Amino acid sequence: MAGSGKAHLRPEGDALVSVEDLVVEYPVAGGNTVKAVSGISFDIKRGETLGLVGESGCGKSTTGRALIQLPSPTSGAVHYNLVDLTKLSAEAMRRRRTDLQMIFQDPISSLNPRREVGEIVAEPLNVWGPKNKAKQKALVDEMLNAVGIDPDVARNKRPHEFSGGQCQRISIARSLVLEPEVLICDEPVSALDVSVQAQILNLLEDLKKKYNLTLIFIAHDLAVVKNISDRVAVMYLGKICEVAGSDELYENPAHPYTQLLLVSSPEPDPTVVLDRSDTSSGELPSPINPPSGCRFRTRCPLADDICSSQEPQMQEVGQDHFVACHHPLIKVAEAPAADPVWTEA
Amino acid sequence: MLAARLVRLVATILVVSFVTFMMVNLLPGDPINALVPPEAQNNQEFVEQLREEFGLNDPMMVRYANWLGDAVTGDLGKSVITSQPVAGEIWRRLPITAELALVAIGFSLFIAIPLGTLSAYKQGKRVDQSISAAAQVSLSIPNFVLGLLLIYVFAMRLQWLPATGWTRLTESVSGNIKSVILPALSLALAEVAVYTRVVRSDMISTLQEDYILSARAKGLKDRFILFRHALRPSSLTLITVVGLNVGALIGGTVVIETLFAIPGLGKRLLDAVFQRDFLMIQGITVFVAVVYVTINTLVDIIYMLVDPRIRKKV
Amino acid sequence: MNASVTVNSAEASANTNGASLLQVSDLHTSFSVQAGEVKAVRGVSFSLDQGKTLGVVGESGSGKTVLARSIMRLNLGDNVNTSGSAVFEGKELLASTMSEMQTLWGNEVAMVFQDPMTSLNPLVKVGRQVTEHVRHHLGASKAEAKALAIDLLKEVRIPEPESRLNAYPHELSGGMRQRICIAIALACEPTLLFADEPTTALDVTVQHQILNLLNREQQERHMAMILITHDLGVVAGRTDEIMVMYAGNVVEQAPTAALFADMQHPYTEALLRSIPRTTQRSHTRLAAIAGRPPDLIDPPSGCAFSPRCPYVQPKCREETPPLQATDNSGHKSACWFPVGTPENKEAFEKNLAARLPQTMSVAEGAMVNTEMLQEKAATQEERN
Amino acid sequence: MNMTLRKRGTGMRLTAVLLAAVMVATACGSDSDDTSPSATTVATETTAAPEAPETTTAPTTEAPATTATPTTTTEAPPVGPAQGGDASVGLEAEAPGLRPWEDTCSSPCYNMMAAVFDKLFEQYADGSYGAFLAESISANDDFTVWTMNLRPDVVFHDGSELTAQTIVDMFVVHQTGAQSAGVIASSKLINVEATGDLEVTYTLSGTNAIFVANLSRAPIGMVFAPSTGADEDAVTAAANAPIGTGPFMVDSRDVDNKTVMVRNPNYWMSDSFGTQLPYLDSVTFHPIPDEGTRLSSLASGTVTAMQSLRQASIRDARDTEGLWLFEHQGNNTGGGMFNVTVAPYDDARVRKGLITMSNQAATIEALGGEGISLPTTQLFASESPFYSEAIAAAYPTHDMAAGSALVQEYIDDPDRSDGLAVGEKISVTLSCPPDPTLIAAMQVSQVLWEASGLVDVELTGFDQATHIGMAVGAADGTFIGTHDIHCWRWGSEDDPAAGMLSGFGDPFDPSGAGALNFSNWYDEEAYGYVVEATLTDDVAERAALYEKFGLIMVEAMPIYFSGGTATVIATAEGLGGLDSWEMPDGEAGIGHPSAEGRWSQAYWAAE
Amino acid sequence: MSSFLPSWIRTMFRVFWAMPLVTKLCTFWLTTIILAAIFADFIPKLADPSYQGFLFGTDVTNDGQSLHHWLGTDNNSRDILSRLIYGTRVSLTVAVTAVAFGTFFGGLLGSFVGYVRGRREAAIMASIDVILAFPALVLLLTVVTLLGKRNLLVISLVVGVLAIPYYARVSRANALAVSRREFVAAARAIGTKDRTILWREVIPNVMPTVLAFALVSAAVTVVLEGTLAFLGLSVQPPTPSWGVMINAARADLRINIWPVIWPSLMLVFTVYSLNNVGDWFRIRTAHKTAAL
Repeated sequence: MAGSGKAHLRPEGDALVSVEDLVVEYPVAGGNTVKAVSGISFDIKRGETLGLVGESGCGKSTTGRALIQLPSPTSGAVHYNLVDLTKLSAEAMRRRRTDLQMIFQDPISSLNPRREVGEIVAEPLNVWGPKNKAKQKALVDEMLNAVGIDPDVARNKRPHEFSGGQCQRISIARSLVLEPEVLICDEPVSALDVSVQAQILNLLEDLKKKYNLTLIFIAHDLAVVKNISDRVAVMYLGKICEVAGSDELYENPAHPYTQLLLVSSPEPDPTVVLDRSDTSSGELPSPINPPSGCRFRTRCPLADDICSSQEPQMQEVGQDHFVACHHPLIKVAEAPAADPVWTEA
Repeated sequence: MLAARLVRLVATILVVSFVTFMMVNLLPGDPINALVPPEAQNNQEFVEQLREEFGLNDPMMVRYANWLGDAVTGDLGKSVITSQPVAGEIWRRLPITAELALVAIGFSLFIAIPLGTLSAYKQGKRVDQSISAAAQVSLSIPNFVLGLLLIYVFAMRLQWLPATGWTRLTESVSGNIKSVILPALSLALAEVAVYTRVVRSDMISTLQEDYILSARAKGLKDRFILFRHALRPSSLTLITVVGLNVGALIGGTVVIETLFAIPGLGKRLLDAVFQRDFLMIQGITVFVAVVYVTINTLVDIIYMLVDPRIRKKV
Repeated sequence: MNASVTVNSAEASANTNGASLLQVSDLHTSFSVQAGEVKAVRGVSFSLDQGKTLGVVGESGSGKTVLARSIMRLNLGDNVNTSGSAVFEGKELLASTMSEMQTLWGNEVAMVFQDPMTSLNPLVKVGRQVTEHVRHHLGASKAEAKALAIDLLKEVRIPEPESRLNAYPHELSGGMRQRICIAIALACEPTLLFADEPTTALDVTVQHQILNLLNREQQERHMAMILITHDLGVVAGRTDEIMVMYAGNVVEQAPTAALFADMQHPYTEALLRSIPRTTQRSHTRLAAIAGRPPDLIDPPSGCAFSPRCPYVQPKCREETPPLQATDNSGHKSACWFPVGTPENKEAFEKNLAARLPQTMSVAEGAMVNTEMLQEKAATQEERN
Repeated sequence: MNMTLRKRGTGMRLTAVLLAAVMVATACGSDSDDTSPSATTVATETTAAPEAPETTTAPTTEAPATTATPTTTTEAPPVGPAQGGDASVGLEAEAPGLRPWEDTCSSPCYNMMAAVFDKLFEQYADGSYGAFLAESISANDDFTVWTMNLRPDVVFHDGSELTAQTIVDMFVVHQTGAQSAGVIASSKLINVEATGDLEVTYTLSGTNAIFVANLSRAPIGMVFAPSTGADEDAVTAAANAPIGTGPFMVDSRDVDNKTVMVRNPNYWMSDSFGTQLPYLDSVTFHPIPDEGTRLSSLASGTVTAMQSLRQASIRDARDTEGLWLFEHQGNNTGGGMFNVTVAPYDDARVRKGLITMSNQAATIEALGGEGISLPTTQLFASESPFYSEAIAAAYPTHDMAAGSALVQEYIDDPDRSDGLAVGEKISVTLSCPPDPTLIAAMQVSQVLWEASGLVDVELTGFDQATHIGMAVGAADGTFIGTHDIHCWRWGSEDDPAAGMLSGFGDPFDPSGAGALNFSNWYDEEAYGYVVEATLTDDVAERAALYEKFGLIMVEAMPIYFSGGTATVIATAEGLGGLDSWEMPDGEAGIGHPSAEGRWSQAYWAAE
Repeated sequence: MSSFLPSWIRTMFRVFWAMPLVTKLCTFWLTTIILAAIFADFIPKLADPSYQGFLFGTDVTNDGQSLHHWLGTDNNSRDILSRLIYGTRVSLTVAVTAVAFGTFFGGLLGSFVGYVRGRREAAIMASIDVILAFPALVLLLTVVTLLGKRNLLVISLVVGVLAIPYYARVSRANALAVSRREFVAAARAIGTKDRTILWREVIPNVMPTVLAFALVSAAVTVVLEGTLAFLGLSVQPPTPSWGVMINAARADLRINIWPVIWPSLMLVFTVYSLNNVGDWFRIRTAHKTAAL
């Protein structure tokens, strides 16, 4: 790829959130610019869970934050309900925040250590919701119950009295208390122990149903992303490589990078035959000075001249399966029909 | 990067010089009063002439502009009181204050680094507790009290060292060493305490780093780990603190130079303020600001030399 | 640096007869903190033969890292108490002086740490970090050490090794740094290598490379390796034997294939079931483990897993099950009602009938949040 | 004059040489003519001096009781002190510069200037004036034209010769000198002319009978090399490398650290035994502002001498082993002033009431000077020819009841000037330079005043420069200062005329005659006596005029006294001669008022 | 005891018991001098700090310890003990004012720039650099001379203003770290206004560190007041401060050393205590923060 293009976007109106040509760059010392996200596009339908997967430094978290304009992207559009969030004034955007919420990787760091849990969860209500204390309490209690925390026990405790898993529950409660439509989950389970991780993943699934949420789930763990997502976008160095329904993507990876990820992903099964080939050149290039053409070419076994000269565009390789690669691992389907048929993911 | 730093340096100095100029001019009392003997003060013509000579009749902004123009060429004007060139006065006194400050810093680092390292290595042990207690006690003794004490013990009782005065290095090396010891010690003791604490706390957190553990797991000796692996990362805060303390040290030399009758910059500044010797105040203040800003720029450079991670960013 | 050590001398001498490279018996480690004694390792015994790889698996707080550091005597601070025995090549490590340990460290026993970002000194050039202990242990000259370093860097597949020697760690990527760490560990040709979560901080593609590298080196050098990880996937294909730890105890120990084929301990089973896999369909309901890891200052009586175990019986809460072999294959587990046995099934039925939350959650696919229920029950108890 | 040589512990080891020198000094004080051994000295023709000895003979030894003045008589040995040795002197302040015409100078600085420069005229022990670098001077009848003859064969440190033209050249520099310009103005000097090789004629704009006093003051009395005034750079350089005819030459000067002076091998003056002066090979001056460390430096041998104007230092020096003390308490007196244009100080009852409540003895004790300095009542010490018994009697003594009554009267006055209601306390502010002993003394006044229950006192501290800035009036009389009550040091051994003219003139006079009248008290009649006193050189007449002035002032009480200022030069055992220096005619000089040592005739006593 | 005492008092007792012995003693000492400062007016009239007995024939100057004057009298025959107690008031007022000033202005300023970053940060940090580059003495002398009065308020304010840059630096560094924490991002994500985030999320987390610094810097301030007094620039006598007392008694050091010894000891004890308690507090805060 990792390339550009919008072939994978669905017709306007189907998508609750759609991102077009999102670019996020920021300066660093020495006059350089980190090209964290370089023109990506994707969309999410109402009620869908989109998984963003990729290794550290691929720009997935930056993308997540750019969606809620924290900070605003360098260029590109983020449409939410057909409104371009990047064009809103700061104040108007602040008002929109109730609809798009976010939970973070480090459950402990995302709660203010000096405040009580009750206050933390009520904080969004102080900003937007009812100021009436009794109403607030009722809402907070409901939400804490929903995430599996006993409000009577937790209300007057401070975050350090809770485990990581519980903190993540509290933080989910806080993000849901305003009943947002979209919940952006930025690596919500990667700091948790595996036994707790499953609890949170289950909880998110449950809450999604209960509150009719649209999820954007960002993670580096392929198995986790697959488990929770309807559709998965694989990112590499600020670009999207491949987008597909989650089962399709994992069964038929079309991009060499996706395949590399799958091969590398450890399976708790000693019968799986490991790829023991000794690839040592596999290192992420600098986002300050990314490779020309396909950004994955420096690590790609299939790379040739065209990969360095031309940036691959998104093309459909299967039903709702798009890849940006000059040499996809599965044959390119016939030129997409003028009016593709979309299946419910 | 360097250019930006330079711009900031110049801007800082400009602001400092302007603020000083303003403040000194706000001071009650006219330098002419200090200059002219009482009998001559009723001689209006004479006073006027002097005012004109020192440019005291121009508006403040004009005077500042004139001063700045001269200052750029290295001419900081003449003292109103002694009519000696300010720049010359600064250069004459700089080696003394600089030596005093450097020796004080040297003393304190020489004592503080091993002490702080030992203290961190033996964290919680009796050695550490004694060192920390000693550091706190020495931090509690004001330097003028210490100076009086040192004079009493080493000059009056033991008669090992001179109580006052200064022998320049160019005159006599041994005399110079003798005259610097007591004042430098008076300045250094509190610094020792501060630096020991800084080294200790940085060293403690460094010793908890994984790379110290991995160095131990390599089978290296503790002493080697302490001085070859732990010291450098533990000196970053120290470098910053030393840089910042240069400012405080110049303040400290005022008292010590007064007490020990040492002809340094600090004492001259104090005298100048009392005498309303405004060009002298102006000159020394700006000079001190230049030194301060330069030293802190140097600190940044040393930082870069010590920490390759920063070197890369800049 | 000054941990207190009590050597179980009777056992120590008994075990020196064994041919094992490393023989650990009844190792206990605890940390005294203000709130009490943190019992991090509570009686671990195992042995490891030359050239073998042992995987130690457990969640955070299970004691796996402390175990490794206790054997290596690398625990820091005055508040560490270690007892038991750890015999390495016939030498009782827990009774050795620090200077004896210093000759072993890096030389005979080496360690690769979790985070290559922090386990290399950021202010020291790579070259010196690779060679300093070589010079120290083997008395190599500067030139010899440098030549060795270049060889090592080649060995761990670092391109342009000569120029890398002059680099500072921050100039290298995470994978490169971990390769350097491995090179450092291998430099003196140790016979035992501890790899403490060597890939946790790395990306999945790099993790794969590093694990391959460790495997290869271990086999080529016929070195014994203890691979510590929280990820069953990491140890699955790369170890001879696996030891599962929970709350400072070994709950199950078996040859790798045997373990995955026949999980006996409810914790091992639950752990495996709670991990999402790429081979599962999307939206597969995960079997989460109820509750949270125990408090190590005041661990639960009986089996430490009992409060979270779907098969828990009164006996489990009262008596600590010993780690014992169930057959001749070397498969050991510490459970009164091992998974797959009729007793286990019976216990499950009983609990289901009693609507025990953790059992319900397994049965119903965790629709009920068990943690909440448990917490409520606990508060209830407290009130009573 | 009150000269005392104090020795402690080692007094008996004084050599005969030293004893002799002391004898000369005391003897000269009482009988100046007989013992004069110098044949070369031409008696001065000035008329200011001759009568003085009569009125001020025999300095009564009113020194503190323990003074053991050696009085073994007339065993003067045939030889005087020998040459050799070095001295290092701790001074209480650094000289801003060493140009008499330009740089502000006080007693520590005069220690240095007097070593480099000779004055045209100097004072005898009795305070009268005698020729020094000049040989003689005479005036016309109305004291407007003065003709002076210079000493021949005097050379400067740079080898140039002293001639009448030198004095003329100096006058050019004097006219722009910060110090000299004022003296020129108050002495009415308008022209200097060389009327011969060594003859100089001064022309004044009006009668000034005491012009010689002006020529004995540093600003125009000290003689410097003509090359000094060559250009601006030379003038600037002279601050640290002055060239005079004096006994020592500046070898090196490190401002605020040390000024090293070495013997002038060509010095024109010899002692009465024919030994060329100075005795010492070198003298080094160290400014050591801190009183405590200055004495420590002397005690520890870092310096061999020190000077001080603080009673506490004198007390401590007396208690220190192995020192010789040269104490002096002349016309110097501490005190203060009221700003009489500000309420409530504009009412004499308040001023007199406060002064009556004050207690000089207690103030002296607080200054640490019990038994060291004496109470004072006027600008002149009792030995001065201008001392007035009448004023002494009129000056209020400590009396709480009487003082309170005066203030009470003001408070009960419905027309009280501060505008407060009858019965309300008055508020006063007292300020002194921030010196520990002065602060201690201030607090004595404060407590006494407040003890009356009628006064609220606020203390503040200002250094001298600030105070002058606050107190100096604008010449047009629109501004008369924002000060209240301020500490001041009154009096000197100089002729009083100049100081009194500007210090008590009309502060509202547009010509600025009273610009230095910081108290702003002006009495036309009283000031008339001050002006009249400059028209005659008759001491008795002048004393009578000053007495008339003083009696008016003591009624008005614009200024007050808090006790004499004792001064000391303390030296390491063996370093003497500070109180026994001679004029060229062999008569005793004035000694060391205000701790201004004359190092030309200091010497190390032989073992 | 627990049931009828308010919870904050119980917390204070708990905190106190958790201290090491030396820190307990130091806390005790600080409490004592704070009480002394507050109740200084209630000491018996006999020991009036401005009463100079020798003026009225009842006492001797520079007297040693006696039943009447436990610590002796000074050069104005005033009771040293009562002056020490009054001096406590001055030294502590200067320290408290400076700390309050520094904590309030410096702490807020630093927190603000640490949170908002950008141009405002650059501008404010540059001006702080200017203040730091400026010899403090000049500022102090100028203000003191300019105002003409050297009362407690002026000295406290000047010292307080001089403290601001140091506090600003400390709090900025902490605010930078706090602002990077995810709860700040979370607060922004829910649409909290910046000002609210600053007050509710950033500042409460910065303040404990700033307060720990404040205790240590209070020690520095107490010494600074002494230094000013040495240069004759502290409060105007007769108001006693420890520094003023040392400076005044220096003149009579050779005949009576006690008036120097006592205030010096007060100074040393107090500075030591402030440092000790400050250290303890800092370590405790650091532990707590690290645990979170």
